[in-house]
Amino acid sequence: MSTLHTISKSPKSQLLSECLPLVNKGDGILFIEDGVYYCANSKVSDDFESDVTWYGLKEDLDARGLKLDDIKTIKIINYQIFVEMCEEFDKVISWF
Amino acid sequence: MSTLHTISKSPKSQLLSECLPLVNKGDGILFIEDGVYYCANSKVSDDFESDVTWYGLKEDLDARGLKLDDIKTIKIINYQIFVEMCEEFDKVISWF
Amino acid sequence: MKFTIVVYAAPYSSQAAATAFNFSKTLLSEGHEIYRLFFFSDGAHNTNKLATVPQGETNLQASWDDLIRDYDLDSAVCVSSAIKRGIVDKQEAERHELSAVSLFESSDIAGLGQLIDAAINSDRLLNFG
Amino acid sequence: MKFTIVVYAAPYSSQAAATAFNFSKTLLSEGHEIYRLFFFSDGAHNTNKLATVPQGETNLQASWDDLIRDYDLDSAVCVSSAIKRGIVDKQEAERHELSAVSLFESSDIAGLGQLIDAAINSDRLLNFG
Amino acid sequence: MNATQKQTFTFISRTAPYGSNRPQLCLDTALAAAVFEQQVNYLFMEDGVYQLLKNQDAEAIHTKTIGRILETLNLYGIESIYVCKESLESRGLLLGDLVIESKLTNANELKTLLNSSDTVINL
Amino acid sequence: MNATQKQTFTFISRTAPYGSNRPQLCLDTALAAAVFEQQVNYLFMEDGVYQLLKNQDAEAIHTKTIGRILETLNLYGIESIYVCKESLESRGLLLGDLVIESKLTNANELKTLLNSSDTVINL
Repeated sequence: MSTLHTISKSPKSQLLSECLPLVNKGDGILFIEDGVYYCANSKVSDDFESDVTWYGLKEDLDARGLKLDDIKTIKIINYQIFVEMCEEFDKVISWF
Repeated sequence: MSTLHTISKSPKSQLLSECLPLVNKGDGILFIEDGVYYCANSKVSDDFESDVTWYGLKEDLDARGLKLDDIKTIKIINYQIFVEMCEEFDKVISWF
Repeated sequence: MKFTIVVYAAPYSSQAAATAFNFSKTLLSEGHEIYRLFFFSDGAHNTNKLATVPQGETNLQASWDDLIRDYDLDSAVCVSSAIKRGIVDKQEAERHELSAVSLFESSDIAGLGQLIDAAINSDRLLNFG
Repeated sequence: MKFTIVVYAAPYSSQAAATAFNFSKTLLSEGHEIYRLFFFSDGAHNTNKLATVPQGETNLQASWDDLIRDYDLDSAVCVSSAIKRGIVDKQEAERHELSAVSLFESSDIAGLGQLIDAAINSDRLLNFG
Repeated sequence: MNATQKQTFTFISRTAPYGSNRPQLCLDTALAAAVFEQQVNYLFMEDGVYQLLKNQDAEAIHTKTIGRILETLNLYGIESIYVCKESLESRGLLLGDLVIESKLTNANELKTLLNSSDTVINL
Repeated sequence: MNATQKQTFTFISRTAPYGSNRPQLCLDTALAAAVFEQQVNYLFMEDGVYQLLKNQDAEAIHTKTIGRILETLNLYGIESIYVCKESLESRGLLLGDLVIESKLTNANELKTLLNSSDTVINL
């Protein structure tokens, strides 16, 4: 069973470090709302593990002025693809 | 001018480390609500600086089962004294 | 695919309720189904029919109401969350002798069993808070 | 000493509104004065008169209303916060053609100028959120 | 509701008591799941472990004392209770500080637990 | 209100835009203070510095774009704008990334600023 984890608070929340120990190989992590600031700091995103797929919500990135060239390992998806991904993964766990 | 700073979120919020750089000598720091968990961990409270006076709100400590003997450098005050302290300090800054 | 959407957050003070709305609207327009909307805790505030917003801003409560009616969705508000927050239908208003009704007619007061039922009978449950 | 109390938080979902209430009650019983209560953002939800709670629990909205009336306090709700959240007095309800009034009569709809005025004319301003 | 459908619900309670209503929301939902005879796992993690501290008394802040409710969690049909080992240790807490006896669980066991759950409520 | 009473208000905006309404509350209150001709200091600290990022466009999430409003902050009578140096640096941001030119201020200067303020709104 694969899980999509959504993270919706800024890095100050430490939500990613709460979430990561519970992430299984093959899971996805999607940053939404203020969670997209995890994509802003290249120091953070360079550490992203590769046995997890990383996503950022386009609408929230655009709102916050976060440029694509800051972001290396993260796939930018919009709401339509967010919905599709909920189908691809077996369940969704929200971190807020 | 002296300031009373209130901190009302658990240590996970990192509010104390946001607050401390802006604290002047002679200021007070009062933990209320989930802020009182700053008093729970003796590792944290041993580091409290001595040119600031540290307070914890009794009602919130009692509710959470935080025992007095865990707490060394912190004065336990109730709501009445909280009100009095607002008089003693020249202003109050809330961290939440 | 059948989704259940659980909303824990009030509108306006955080983005979560708006995200839940955008997600719900998108999944419906993509041809998926909503088994149930469940408004829990401060999420109950999304179902207050007495809200108005300045011109040019989005009335999120009215947007939910529109979406629920357009797609004939099952929309439930947790009863213990709702009554504490002044969100009452006609029946609750009469029972507690309140002067007015504040809940949109498109949503129903419900117990937590409706959330468990929704989790069991949906393909996916998403929480927004 | 004259205090102004600003409340940003809704009742029940966080402790902040209850803390603001306990602090206000204590300072009044100690003989101090409240220049103004100011309900801002989700704090507006504290002034909703349609709330009821299960027996044995505290109705925080009704507690505020009692305190305001007992001490004849000046209690203001930020207008833009209030109307978005369905907190309306008779005048706002009529203006926006709403079916009901939800604001306690003990509080008044007010602009942010009332918060600045309160800061200037109080000895201490405390924020609870 | 079809009573024959039995699913696995896992509740993760990650927040401290009293400062927010999240511990209560999580608990109420788990109790509802237990009433409907679902398989319920309950996990205390991060600040959530503070809910289990002994000697809580929320009388002074006019609230129900959560610790006292959690003492009797197994009476309500919630028997699979987990406490995250790392969360407890990083807060300088010991099992003896808690109101219930429960399994101390490490991250690897928790991964398996989440993986086998149908629905996860994470508050 | 007695217009002769001029006080010093300091607003600390510590939170990221869009995720919560706190940046907007802080801004609205500061604008009200400026309208009443008070001395207004405005400080961006911690995640608050993200409000000043260039190229924001909140159209897609149906909200006002805060960065665009902040660009013209000085037109509204708020001229003492401070950005916390440490907050900017720890987020890997440069002054050139921001929509306004402002004083980069270190903790010691901020201490003095707070010390000389009559009222501090900290959101």
